[in-house]
Amino acid sequence: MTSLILSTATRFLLPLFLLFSIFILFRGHNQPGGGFVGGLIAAAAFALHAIAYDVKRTRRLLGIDPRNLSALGLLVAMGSGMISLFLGEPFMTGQWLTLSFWPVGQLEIGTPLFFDVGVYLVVIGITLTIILSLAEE
Amino acid sequence: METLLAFVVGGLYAAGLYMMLRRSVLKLIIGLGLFGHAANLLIFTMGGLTRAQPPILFGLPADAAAGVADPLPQALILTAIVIGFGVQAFALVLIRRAVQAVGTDDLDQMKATDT
Amino acid sequence: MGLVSAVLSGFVLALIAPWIYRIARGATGWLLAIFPLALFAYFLSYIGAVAAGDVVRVSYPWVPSLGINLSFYLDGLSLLFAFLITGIGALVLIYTGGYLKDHSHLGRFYGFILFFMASMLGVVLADNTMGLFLFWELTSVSSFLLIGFEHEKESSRAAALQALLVTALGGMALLGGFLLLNQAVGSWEISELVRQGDAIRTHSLYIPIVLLVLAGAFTKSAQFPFHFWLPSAMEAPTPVSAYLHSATMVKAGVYLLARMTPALAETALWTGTVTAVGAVTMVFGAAIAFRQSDLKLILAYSTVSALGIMMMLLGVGTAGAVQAMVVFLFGHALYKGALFMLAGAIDHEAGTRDVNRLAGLRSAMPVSAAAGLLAALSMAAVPALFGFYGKELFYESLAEDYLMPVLLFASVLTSMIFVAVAVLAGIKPFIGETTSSAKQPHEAPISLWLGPVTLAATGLVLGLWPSMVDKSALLPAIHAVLWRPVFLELALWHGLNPIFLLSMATLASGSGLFIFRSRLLRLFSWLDALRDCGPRNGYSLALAGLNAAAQAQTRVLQSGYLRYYLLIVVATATVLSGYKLLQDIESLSFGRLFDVTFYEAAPALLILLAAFMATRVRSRLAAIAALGVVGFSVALVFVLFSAPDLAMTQFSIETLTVILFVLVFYHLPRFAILSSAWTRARDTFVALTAGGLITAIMLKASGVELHPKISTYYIENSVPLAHGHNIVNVILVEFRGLDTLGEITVLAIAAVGVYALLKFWPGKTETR
Amino acid sequence: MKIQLILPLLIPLTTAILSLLAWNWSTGRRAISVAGAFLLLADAAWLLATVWDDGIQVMAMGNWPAPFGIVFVADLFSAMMVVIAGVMGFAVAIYSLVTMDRGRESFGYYALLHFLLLGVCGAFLTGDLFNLYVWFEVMLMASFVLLALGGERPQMEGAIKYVTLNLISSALFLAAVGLLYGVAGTLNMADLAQKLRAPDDANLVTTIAMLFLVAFGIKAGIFPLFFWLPASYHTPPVAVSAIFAALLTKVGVYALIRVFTLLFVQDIGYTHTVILILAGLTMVTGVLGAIAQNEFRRILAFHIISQIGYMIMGLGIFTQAALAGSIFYTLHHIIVKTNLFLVSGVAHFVHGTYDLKKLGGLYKNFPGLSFLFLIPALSLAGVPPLSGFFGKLTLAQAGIASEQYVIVATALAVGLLTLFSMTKIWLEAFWKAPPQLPTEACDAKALGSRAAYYLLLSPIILLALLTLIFGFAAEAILVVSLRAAEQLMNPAEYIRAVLGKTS
Repeated sequence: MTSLILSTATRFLLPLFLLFSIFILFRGHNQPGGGFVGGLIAAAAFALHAIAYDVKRTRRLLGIDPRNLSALGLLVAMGSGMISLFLGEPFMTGQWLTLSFWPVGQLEIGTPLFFDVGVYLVVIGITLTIILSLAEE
Repeated sequence: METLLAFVVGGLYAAGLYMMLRRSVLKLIIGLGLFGHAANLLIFTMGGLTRAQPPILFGLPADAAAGVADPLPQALILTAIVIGFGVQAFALVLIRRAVQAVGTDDLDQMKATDT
Repeated sequence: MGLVSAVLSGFVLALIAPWIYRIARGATGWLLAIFPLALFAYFLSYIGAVAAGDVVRVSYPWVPSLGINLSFYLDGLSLLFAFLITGIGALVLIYTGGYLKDHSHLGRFYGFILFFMASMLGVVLADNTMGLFLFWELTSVSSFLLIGFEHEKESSRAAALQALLVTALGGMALLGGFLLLNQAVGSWEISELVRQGDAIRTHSLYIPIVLLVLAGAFTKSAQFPFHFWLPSAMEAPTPVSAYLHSATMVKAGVYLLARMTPALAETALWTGTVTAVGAVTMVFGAAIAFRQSDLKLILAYSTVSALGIMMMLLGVGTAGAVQAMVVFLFGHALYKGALFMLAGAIDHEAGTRDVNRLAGLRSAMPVSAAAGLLAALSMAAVPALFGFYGKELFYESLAEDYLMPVLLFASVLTSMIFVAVAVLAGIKPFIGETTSSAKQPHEAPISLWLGPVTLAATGLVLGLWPSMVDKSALLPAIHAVLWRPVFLELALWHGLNPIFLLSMATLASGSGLFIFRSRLLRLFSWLDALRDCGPRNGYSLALAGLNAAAQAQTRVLQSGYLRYYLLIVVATATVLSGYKLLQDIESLSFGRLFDVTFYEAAPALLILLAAFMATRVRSRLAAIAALGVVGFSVALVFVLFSAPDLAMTQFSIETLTVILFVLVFYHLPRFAILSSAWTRARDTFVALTAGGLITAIMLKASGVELHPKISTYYIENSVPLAHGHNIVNVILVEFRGLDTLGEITVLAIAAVGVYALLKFWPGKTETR
Repeated sequence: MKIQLILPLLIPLTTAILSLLAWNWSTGRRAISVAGAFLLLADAAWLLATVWDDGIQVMAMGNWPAPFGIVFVADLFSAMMVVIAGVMGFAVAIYSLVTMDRGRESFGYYALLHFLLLGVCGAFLTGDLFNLYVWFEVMLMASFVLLALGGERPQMEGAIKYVTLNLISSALFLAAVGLLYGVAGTLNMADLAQKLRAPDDANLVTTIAMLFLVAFGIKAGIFPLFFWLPASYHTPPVAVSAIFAALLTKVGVYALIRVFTLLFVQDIGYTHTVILILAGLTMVTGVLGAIAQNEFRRILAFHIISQIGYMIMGLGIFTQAALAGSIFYTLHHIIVKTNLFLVSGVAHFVHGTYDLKKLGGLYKNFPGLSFLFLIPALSLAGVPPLSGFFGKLTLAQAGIASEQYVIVATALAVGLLTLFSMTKIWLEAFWKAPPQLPTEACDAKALGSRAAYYLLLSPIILLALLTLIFGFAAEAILVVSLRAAEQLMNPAEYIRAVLGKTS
């Protein structure tokens, strides 16, 4: 299942896909997108890699078991919600930090973004778990 | 359009149910898939349909904001879609295992666990 | 507090009895007997006060929310029963030590029997109907455990089950009766209920109350047609038969009716039912007892008969009848307990209980023979033994009302049989020529004869000097039932009145019955044919019927066919909600049907078309494709109606799903048409009905908007408070972030599941 | 802000995640699981105490006010349910230490157990209808995997029915939520309660209510929607059966009670009568199903259905006393039924079978276990003074007070039949001599060590003790149940707690 064109293309496409997925992730708060779709795109990139090479190489490339990735994602999502608990506010209360990059502008960073990152990680994790283990069958 | 969609939803439910009443386990899961679509469309319809005014306020003048589509059903459906995907993925693999274990996709052969 | 600990300490002792046995071994019975003896002495201390008309009542709130108190009540009736329970209980404990010597479960046996003793005390002392019911059920449970004591015997288990089911049936009825009583008068306390007798008798619930309470009493006291469990219960070790199934537990029903007499009696319903059932039981039990040859069965059926006598007397309910009932009850407990214990001792020594094979044991077992003689004479109601008084009063009470010749006739007949049976069970084994038996009989050890000798001797002593008990113990019991002053003086000699003559005639003809027993049995042997249509068979039939009905129902409902399950579920939903919808079907709104452009209608129609195709196609790939088309068209609808996030997600998910479908089902065969045309027509109908229902609900609901939607809040606050412009996304990660947390959890679990299903299954040995 | 209200969510979730991450470390997983279960129990008790002392607790997630955000609400009913879920989680977590096989352990069993608890606690605590759907799905997904984990053929067959029927339920639930949103424009249950109180179109609301009844009825296992339960409950390892028996149907019961006291009281002449009729039919069909069985676990599974009837009966009668009876009964039943499953597991451990024909001799060889069986078995049958008696008594008394004699008679008669099938187990598995002597492999030694046996018995003893406490100290439980029922019958308190100002 190794096609030279595909594997070469994948080598370029993979980082592009990943960048794009992160873009979609962060843009989600204001434009269509978000952690879920972003995660799917990233997962698709790795799936493509698995098709181009083989599952073993993809697993090595990932460096982390996708199951752990989804567990970590859950942990991130939950953790982002727990920050507010320590401040005496209800679970998942958004905490916002406004960073000024004068003169470029301001960047608002908040726990909901971390939450979305958690979603992103979970989606990558589970999609790859399913696809890779199906492919190994 | 709501009325039309009401019929579409009813049709989807009917088709999904009919599929589930067949003996093939594959038809069963396709039926479940149709059910999922039906439920999503139902919520979408019941939330009220709005044309070409997505609930995205980016660059939207303040007075236009009031007319955007109801975002809540959309959020609900999104959650439902994703959950449905997880369930369906699992159900698919389950059925594959079941077919392997029983040796057929005929549901009538899978009744050993009832009395 | 004394009464409470008198009842409850027995339970504690029951719990530790097995451990006591481990230490004390052979001496356990003697040691444990101290407990009931102490209780006996304790109750004895009340005898003066109770005879003087005092009652003791203690009450502690237990479940006040339901009005249930832990309340106990000691009056003459309770006291009489308490004496029987503790007195005979002590003897039975000693007897057990000899009878079940070295049995591997003897420790448990002691525990059970003490448990029973405490429960039985609870029954007779409880003042709260729920308390009474509690102990009542505990006696059933302990009876179950004791009857099934030889639990590896099939017959023991069956008998235990039978006894439990019959008495629990009654218990259920009794609970119902008590519930209704509480509903009628608003009290659980018996002492309150008996005061409200008039209110109860005129209450609209009176008839069900009486029938339910009677059902409870009749099952417990083995009245026809519920009597059959008692003979079966003879599977139990003999101490159990002597204690539970003759002296105490089976009298609980009698106790209950006596107790409830002031509250419920003196109506035609009560008198008629109780008298009739008692009389039938009396004659029936006696007749069958006469036919038996197993010592224990003879005694069991005669117990049934004796219980019938007591019931009948309660039903008659006159002062004389109640007097007779109490005196008879007391006498019966004495002689029947003795005879049962003797039967056990004989079985133990001679190795058989068959009266036809037993004879001549007097020389080997002189003490037992003496006890047997005394007990049998008491049962036969020979003057100078206590049994005599019960019989005299019994005849007297029926004779005093000349309207009861039938009852009197039946009673005389029964008493005749009692004479014969008494001789058969208490005397015959000891007289005549010794038969060759497998075992060389010896006198039983003291633990085995102490009980019968004590009881039989008591019968003799009290028979000679009845004044020892008549006013102190028996009269207060009678008062407790009648609630009016009566006079009781038991005397050996009343003069040569007709009743005395009748008694003598009974004795003579009863002896005749004994002598001609075998001939009579042959004469009536044709009655054997009736054996298979008794209530016992009713029980078996009911059990078999229950099982058959259960099997049939389960086969039909839990058929194993998933599609039938689905059909039923969907039909239920359709009927339940359709019923309400149909009530105003005319208000469906079709208003916005034509408010649609072509390019909007196209994806909608495509969905319908694809869904239809999915049901028709025969190739699995085509079906999957059809499903995909539905999904993508739904996404199109989302695009058209301002839901870009939804559309995006739907597109990507749908793609992924189709890939998964193909991956998973690549190797499956084509669909076969597995169902008949009729089935498909039926399914089509059901499916269209259910779908139509949903459409109808939607049409109806889209015409209704009761309240403005809450969405304006999100639109207004998304940017200022939640720092986001994509409201859907803001809802997902902020306003309703918890949904999303749950959603990704579902995904994570699904992944665990998929992984486990793919990597871990029986065919696959590799783990991890 | 009361942190104990959110911890029933965070503790199981954290536990589950940590168990997932520790997939390579068996001891760690076990320790995490037991510790997590214990913490959940402790927090649940804390929560219950708080609710008892300070009234209904509310936490608005993300600090978004109701009805716009999702709120967690703990009234006494939900707090009691969370406590009982904690007890069950703890008991089963310990029981699993001995009975769960290595394969399942390493494929995520402990994580799934706590995911299940997460879904259950979330469902008990959420005050938002759609959020309830989400927690239902979490619970269901975890139960799907638990049921199928191991991949044996009976598991697969049972799982297909289980999954399908439960997905139908979810689909109905989702549709009903959509319809209700279309009509009332909100998802918060307190807000819905207010808006549905006097709707212009009661028939439409009732129609939707019936969809909820069927959706939750499937989960609760009421007649005629219970088919998934007997088809599947006896297929997985017994610890899984036990936790299923403890919690799954009860979440359905909880949801039924919640929505039919808070939301759908417009037409109780129809809705609650339907519920009452279904309750009676559920009792009867369930117990008859049990009588027809000859296998320890299958008998128990059918009895769940029968007992669900009692829990629904109080809802159908719809008085405070009746609801208190339902709540009491539910709590009692969870303890007792789980315990029976645990005992059946020990029997299976000893003899390698659940078949009553092949079982026997337990009374002779395991007297302690036998008496531990008797406590829940007699309690289930309603023998006083055990917990079941007070549950039945409360319900029966409430039924008679409402003059619902038929259902009371049914309830009492079904109690008798329950006793019958419990004695059947007793006679066959305990009293009967074993058909053949247990082979060396199946003997008590198969349990490993004595310590393992006692560890196995410890949750059984714990639950038996609870049964006794529920009996002897029935008053304490009843008082709380009555107060909980009062909160359910007068939703004003709930609505005020969630929405702040009164309606």
